[in-house]
Formats: sequence, structure tokens, C-alpha cells
Amino acid sequence: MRQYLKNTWEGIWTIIIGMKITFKHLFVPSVTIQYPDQKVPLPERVRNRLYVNMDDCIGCDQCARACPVNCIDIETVKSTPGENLGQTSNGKKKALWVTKFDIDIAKCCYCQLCVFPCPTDCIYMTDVYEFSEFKRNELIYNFSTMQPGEVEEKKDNFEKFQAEKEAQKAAAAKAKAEAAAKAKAEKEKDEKSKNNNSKSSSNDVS
Amino acid sequence: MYESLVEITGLEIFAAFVSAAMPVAFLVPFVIIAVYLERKVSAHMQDRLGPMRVGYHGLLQTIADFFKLIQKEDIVAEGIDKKFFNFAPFLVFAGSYAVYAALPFSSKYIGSETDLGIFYIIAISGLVVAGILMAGWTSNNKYSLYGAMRSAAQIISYEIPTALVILSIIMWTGTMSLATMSEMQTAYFWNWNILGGPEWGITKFVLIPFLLVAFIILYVSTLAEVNRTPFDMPEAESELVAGYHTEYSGMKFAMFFLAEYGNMFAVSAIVSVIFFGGYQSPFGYLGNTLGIEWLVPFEQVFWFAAKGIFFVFVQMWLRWTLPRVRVDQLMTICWKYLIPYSFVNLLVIGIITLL
Amino acid sequence: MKTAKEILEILQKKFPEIEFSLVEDEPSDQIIFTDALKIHEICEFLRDGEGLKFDTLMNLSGVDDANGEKQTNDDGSETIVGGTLSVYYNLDSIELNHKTTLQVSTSRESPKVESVNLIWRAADWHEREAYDMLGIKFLNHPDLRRILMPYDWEEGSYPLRKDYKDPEFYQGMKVPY
Amino acid sequence: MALKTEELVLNMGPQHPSTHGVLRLEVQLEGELVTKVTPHLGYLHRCFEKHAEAMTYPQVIPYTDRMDYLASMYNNFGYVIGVEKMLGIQVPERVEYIRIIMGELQRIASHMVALGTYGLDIGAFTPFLYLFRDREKILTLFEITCGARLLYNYMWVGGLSHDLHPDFERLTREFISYFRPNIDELNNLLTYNKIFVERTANIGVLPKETAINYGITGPNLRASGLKYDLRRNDPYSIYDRFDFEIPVGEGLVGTVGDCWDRFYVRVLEMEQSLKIVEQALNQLPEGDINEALPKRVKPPKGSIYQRVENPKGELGYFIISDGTVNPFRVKVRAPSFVNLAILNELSKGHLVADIIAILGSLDIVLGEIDR
Repeated sequence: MRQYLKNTWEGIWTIIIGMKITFKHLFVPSVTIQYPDQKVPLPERVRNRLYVNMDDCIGCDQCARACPVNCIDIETVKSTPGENLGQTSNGKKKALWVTKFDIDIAKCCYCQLCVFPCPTDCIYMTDVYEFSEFKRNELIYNFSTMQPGEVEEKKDNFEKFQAEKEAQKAAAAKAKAEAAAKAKAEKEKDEKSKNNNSKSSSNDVS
Repeated sequence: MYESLVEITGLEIFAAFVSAAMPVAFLVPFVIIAVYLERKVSAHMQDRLGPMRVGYHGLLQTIADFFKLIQKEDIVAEGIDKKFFNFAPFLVFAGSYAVYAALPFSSKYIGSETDLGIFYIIAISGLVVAGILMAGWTSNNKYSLYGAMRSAAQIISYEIPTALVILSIIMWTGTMSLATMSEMQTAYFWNWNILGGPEWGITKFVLIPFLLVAFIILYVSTLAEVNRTPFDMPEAESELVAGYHTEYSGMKFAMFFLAEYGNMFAVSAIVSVIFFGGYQSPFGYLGNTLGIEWLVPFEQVFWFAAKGIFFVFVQMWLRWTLPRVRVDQLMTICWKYLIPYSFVNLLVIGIITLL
Repeated sequence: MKTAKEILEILQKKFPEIEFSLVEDEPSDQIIFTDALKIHEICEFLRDGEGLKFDTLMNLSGVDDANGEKQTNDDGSETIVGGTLSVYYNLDSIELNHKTTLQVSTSRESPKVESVNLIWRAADWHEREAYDMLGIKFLNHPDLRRILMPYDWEEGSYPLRKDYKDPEFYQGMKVPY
Repeated sequence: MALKTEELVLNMGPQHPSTHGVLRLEVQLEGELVTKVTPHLGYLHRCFEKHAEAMTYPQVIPYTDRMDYLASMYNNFGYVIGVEKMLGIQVPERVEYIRIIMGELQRIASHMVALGTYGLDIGAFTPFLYLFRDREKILTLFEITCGARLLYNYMWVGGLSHDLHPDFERLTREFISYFRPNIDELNNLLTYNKIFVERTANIGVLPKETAINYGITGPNLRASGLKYDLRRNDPYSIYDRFDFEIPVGEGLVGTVGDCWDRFYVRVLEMEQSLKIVEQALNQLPEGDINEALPKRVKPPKGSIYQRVENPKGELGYFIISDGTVNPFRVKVRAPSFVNLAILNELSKGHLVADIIAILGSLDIVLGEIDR
């Protein structure tokens, strides 16, 4: 019987306590905000959309290798010695034409692993977090600043250069080979003549 | 109202239709406000803002939702009994709407001034059970079935403490008509039943604690009858998804919704009529002081609605505070706690009334 | 507290007919290597034996050792033939606060290991996972079904094997999407 | 004539409001009484273990984040100290302290979700939102430190991704003093509420012996009355330097090891975690956090089983290295995975509503179960 009355009393009393708490909260200012109109200020280290500053990129491929989901796709073409690609802001000399720098942001997992290995700090995370698209393809960001024509040109350039180099190399090799052959021939000749000489000399002697 | 209309026009059918349609004019705006209130109350209790977009502070949100519900596709799943499936929401709504016939909105308006008002309400609200069972059974969904079964057991069980409490009040006031009951508790709040009624004397003060108990029992059991938290077993969203209306969509779902909110107000109104003077103002009438006779019924409607909405607010308040009881505990509360208490209460009030 | 060596000695004394050996790799804890078809007897003793009292199984992991012969198929993929699959048991004694690791190996073609499900109920789902991922059959397991992969996943296709190849279609859907 | 009855099979999930993700429970019912519960897993399987074999060691860390997404910091923690042990790296003092602060804050955040959603399962909506409001504050602390709110990739092998933000210490202290009274409020609103007590006391009683045999760990095991916490019993990092209690279930309102105990142990653990954070903040040394970062993570051949006390229980990483930059095998002993296995045992003979109560009290995260 006592338990019975106690149960009744506890039931009513704890409900009243609970109601007191919720009633108090009726007058507590709300903690939510009207999102698209009002926005929460983001802290400085915030990790959202990736951005690549192509002026500084040297095409070293370190970010792509660090990425756990393979969302960065980089293609580069070597420059020819005559071309000046300029310098990055921290004084590194560029040596590669970055013909393709695609980030599939739909795959990106925002882990920031690509940011740390970058030697020129050119890939970083910005505070943009509203970038939904209607088509998946539009989420693949092309950062490369080069026009397709330019890319072709650079490729051609490099190939030409390569070809030239090859040719030069080949020529050099040929020359070298020739030289070597020549040298050999000469040597042989020398030896021959020497031999001859010796022979002759021997002959002479004999 | 019905009688006076018959007298004026002489057309019984016209009078019946008009007086039957009156509560709709009250119910629909009420539901719109109540749904808005529910969302705002819950939001502010939880330190949120709630609906803010449609209209000033989201005032038109419910209307927007209503249009959304109308536009929605009426999904009828395969393998269900279509006839009864379609009929069930209307039956539930009819059950809850029929209650309004006996509610005295003011001294001048009552749908049907029957002498058995209160028992009519208890009887007619049983119709809701039939509708819910029908909805649950024909949905051909296990969750719906469980919800409906629980609901039926719950509503029928909780009618017993309700009836017992009402019995004790009837015994004491000596009337079954809600209109008469409200009339007795004339203006000024110390005449309300919860404070011992209009007659001054020792009995008034002796009765107060017992009437308070009676009020709590009545309030709790009506709460259970309308399936509100902590007794929302039939809909228990974390167990039964949405209970008996899992399979309903669009307008049919809206009918259940309407019925639920209609019921909420109806039981709140009954509580206010029985214990809190119904349409009577707590401080006397402005119309009487100013000598404007026609203002009084409007003031009464205002007080009636205000009291009803206050109790609806308390229901919401409870809902956003309390967890849900389990189905067997629900029965325990009813059979082991409320019914014994109400029997004792009945006895005591009876003895006091006799003396 | 008992080291792996001490436990090994106790076990060797208790089960003279079973072979035991100690695996010692640089960074890891010492592992007791034993017989896959006797593991339930050993585990039962480890659980109840005086001074051992390994009352809980922390972890059970199946591993593809990939120590077989690699064969290149026509389409360029690799299949491993021969070699072993291993099961590692990480045991813990809450009562005596010591841990140990057991290892058993079984052949890749018909991998069979005795279940320890009845000794530690914790092994139930771990064994199902090892079966699901590597195809190790646990003898006397009451309910050896796939657990993480769908029940209708291709028979004989076990994803965590090193030579696993994605099926081309699963229920009419192309798998590498 | 006996009435012909048959068992009803109720499918709960994969889309169900209270299976905490995509878990499917096949429930056999006799009326409303449960005779058998069969969980079906795998709806969230993301091949973590297979992925890990193709990644380098540091690249696995973002994947560990996604297992128990409510306790990402702790997943990182377990993995990195495992790999560090293989490499034989000693990390700087400051790193150890920061890791513990983050880990304990994460424990509080994880318990908040556990308690909040448990209230939600039982039907109380409001405490859930109060707890989420406070959890946001912890997430903000993480955000100012490493920039992410949920999946941090913060702890690295041999160090951390960022040092603490200059404001971190002040904000954390503010949070601690703000949150302490809120625990009492939660208790008054929910924990001691009669309806809540009735719903959870004496439900799903888990005896100590059964719990040990089933491999149950974490708060669920402690609620059964066993003082067993890896932070004490198998100390890792520098947990042996802190002074904290290990709360255990005492059966205050019912039997030891019931749902209420499992709930209450978590409430008490939050207070203990606050205490640890406070101590760690007081002792926090200065220093360089990147001292011990290895250039190349390439552990020698061998294997290791590293376990830590995750908010859900014992999180173990069994890592086998074959001496290359990629792990040969990473097996995760996920606490929720093991804890869920006991559901059938606990729910037998209870009502449908109790399955929800029991499942909620086990505090599972499907991301970790399915991996």
C-alpha cells in the first residue's frame, strides 16, 4: 500500500518537475538560426571546398598521391629549356606545364591530407560550403588554366623538343659512334700501321 | 440554437444543417491554430524557432501544409480492403465531430441541448474506436494492426475512469446536461466546480481536494482517450512507425489529423465545462457592466475557446516533456491506479453530498 | 599475469599430442601457433584452466596469408593457389588481467577451423564475419551464414581474400559502377 | 478446443525510426511478446577492411573516422597508437595531452547522442534536442581546432594535424562550467522521471557473467556491475596520470544491469570525462606537436592488437604489417558489433516496446557494425 501511494506520488511529482523545466525553456532564447538568411561564422581552420591556386602549382603530384579516395587527377608536360614558366610565390622554379588538374569534389572526403604535403601551399581548403550542382559532372572542377590548344601546343613542343633531343641524342650518339668507330678505325689503322711499321721495321731489321 | 432556428424559419432541416455546421466553422480554424501552436510550443520548449518562413513567424505554415496534403497523391497500397480503408478516416472524424453536438459554446449556442449531454459524449466517442480498428485492420500492415489493437484496448479501458469521475460529478451537481452544468457555475472563478461549486458552506472547502483528484483523473484519462503522449501507444512512432495511420496519405491522413486535434479540443472542453465553469468568464462580463447584452454570448465563446485552448496547451506541454509509457503500464495506470482512486473518490464525494 | 612463453609451457604440458610453436615478430606480441582442428579444446582449457582464466575473447580475425603460388589468368588477374588462411584469437582475462594471442592456419582450398562459439559466445558473429569475408568454415558453428555481405552473394566469392575479383553483375546491376 | 495461434514475424527496419540507422530486426512475436530477434546487418557495409589493404597507413585514418561516426576522434586514437607502437614512436607530451582532451570531449559528445536518442526511443523528444544543443558546442571546439565537425582526421601517426587553437582552452573551460548544470537538468527531466524509470528499470537485465562471455564491453559491461575500464585496466597513452572514477551500475531503481543502469552509467561517465578534460587542461605542457611525425610510415613485419576504450566499448585494431607502406590486414573489433550480438538474449520474453528500449540502451552505431 505504501509502495502504491509512493508510486502515485513519484509519478505526479517527477512529471511536475519535468514540466517546470520545459516551461522554463519556453522563455529561453532559441539557439537555432534561420539558416540561409543568417549564417554561423566559420572558424579560420574550416575545411570545405578545395581550391588550387594554379599560379603556384608546380605539378609535383604529391597531393594526388596523398589522397585516400583518388579524387585528384593531374597530368603534366615537361617544359622545354627555352620556356620560362615563372616562379611560385615562395620562390620555387616551375618546371612542368600542368595540363590537367581535376578535382572530383563529389568524391572528396575533406580529410585535408592533400594540403599538407604541398611544397608551395597552393592547394588549400576554403570556407565555401554551398556548392551543390544538378549534374554530377559539374562537380568535377578543372583547375588547369591552360587552353586545350595550348595544351596541344605544349605537348607538341615537348614532343618536338623530345624529338629534337632524341635527334640530337641520336646525332650525338651517331657522332659518338662514328667518332668511336673512327677512333677505333684509326686505332686499328694506327696499330696496323704500327704493326706494318714494326713489320716493316722488322722487315727492315730482318 | 436548433429550437430557436426552427421557431424563426420553421424549417427543421435547415435549422439542423445550420446548427450542425456551426462547429465546423470553429473546428477548422481551431485545428489550424492548434497545429501551429503545437509546432511553436514544441519549438520553444526545445530552444528552437519552429516554422518561420510562411508568413510572419510561420503563421501561415499550417495552411500551406493543408494545401500540400490536398495535392498529395492518395496512395492505396495493394492487398488492402479498399472500401473500409477509405471509410475509416471518415468514421473516425465523424466520431470526434459528433462530440461537438453536445458542447455548450455559450449560453446561446449548443448544438443539441440534450439532457444526457455528458453520457452522449462518452457513448459517441466510442465510435472512434470502430474507425481506428477499421483503419488498422484494413491497412494490411502489422504495425497498423498493433496500433489499432492497442488503441482499442486503451480507449475502452480509459472510458471507465472517465465515466466514474463524471458520475461522481453528476452525483454532486445533479445534472447530466453540460449546458446546465456550465450555467450552475456562474461567473467568477470561485464558483467553479474545481473550487467546490457555487454554494457556499463547509462542504465547498471539504470537497476541494477530492475534486482536485477527480480533475487529475479525468484529465489523465481523457489524455489517454485522445492518444496523446504519454499515452500515444497507437502511434508510438519509435515502435510502430505511425500506428494505425501508417498506410494513409494525403487527405485521408489529414482526416485523422483533424480528428485527433478535434478530439483534443473536445476533451479539453469537457474538462473545462465540468471543472472550470465552461463558457463562464472568471471575472464577470464586460457586456453586463457596459449594459451591452449582445456582447455576452461572444464573450462566453471567447472564454470557452480560451479555456479549451489552455488545456490543449497543457496537453502539448505534457507531450513535449514526458516519455511514453509501455502498453502494459498503460493498462496498469488505468486499472490499478486511476480506477481505484476514482472509486474512492466517488464514494467520498457521494458521502459528502449526502451529508 | 602470464607471458606467452609460460602459457605455451602450460599448454604443452596439458596437450602433449598437439603441436605448438611460438611466432615472434619484432613489434608484435608473441603469438602461440597451434592446430586448427583442436582449437576448441585448447580454448576451453584456456578459459577454465587454473591460472589462465581467459574469460573473454576480445577479437577473432581471419587473415589471408597470401603465401601460395600466384598464377596469372588469361585476363590478367591473379589467382592464388595453395597457401593458408589464418585465424587469430585475441584472448583476455578480466579476472587475472592478462592477454594472449593464438593463431591457427588452415589450407586455402578447404579452410576448416573448429568453432569456439560455445566457449565464448562473443565468437559467434566474429566467426560469421570470417566466414563471410574469407570463406573459413567453422565446424560446429550453429548458424554459419553470411553476415555483412548479402545472403545471396555469389557462392565461393569471398571479398577479403587477396585474389578477390569484383563480380561483374550483382542482381542485374553492374558492380564497378 | 484450443485456439489456433501462430507466431507473427515483424520486420523492423532497415527503415525504422528507432533502429539507429539501417539495421533490420526480424522479430518473432507471440502476441506482443518477443520470442526471437534476428538482426540482419550489412546495409551500411563500406568495405573498410578491404579498402585499408589498398591504402598507405596515414590514408587509412580518414576511413577510420567513418566507422563510428559519432566518435571519430577515438577511432583515430586507437588506430594511431596501434601504428605508433609498431613503429616504436614516442609522441611528445603535448600531443598525448591533446589527444586525451579530444578523446574525452568526444566521449561526452558520443554519450550525448546515446542518451538523447535513447530518450527519443522511449518517447521523450525534448531531452534529445537539449543534448544536441550542447553537443554542438563540443563540435564547435573540434571545428576551431581542426576545421571539421564530424570526421576529423585529426590524430596522425606520430602527432596531430593541427595544434590547439589559441581560444581552445578558454572555450573548453567555458563549456565545462556551462555543461555541468545541464547534466542535472537532464537527470531531472528524464533520468528520474517516473515513466522513464518504469520503462527502463528491470528491462533487459544483463548479468555480469553473460556480459563477459558475450564479450560486451564499455558502459554496457560496467552497467552490469563490473569495474572494468581499459583506461584503468590496460592503460594506453597517459591515462594512468589522471584521477577519475569508473562508474558502475548499482541497480538504483531496479536490477543491476538493466536498461536504466546502462543509461545512468553513461550520464555518470560524462561527468568523469569532464573531470579528465579539466585535469588535462591544467597540466597541458607546451611544445612542438610535430616533433615525432615520421617521414614515411613503414612499420616492420609483424602484427599488433591495440585496444582502446571507445565511448561504445573496447575498440580494437588488429593490424598485420608485411613491411610495406600498406597494411597487410586491418581487422577492427568494433564494440557495437559485439554488443549488438546480445540483443536476442536480452529481448526474449519482453514486449515489442522493450526491444526498442534494449536496443537503444546498447548504444549501437551502424557505421561501426557494418564498417
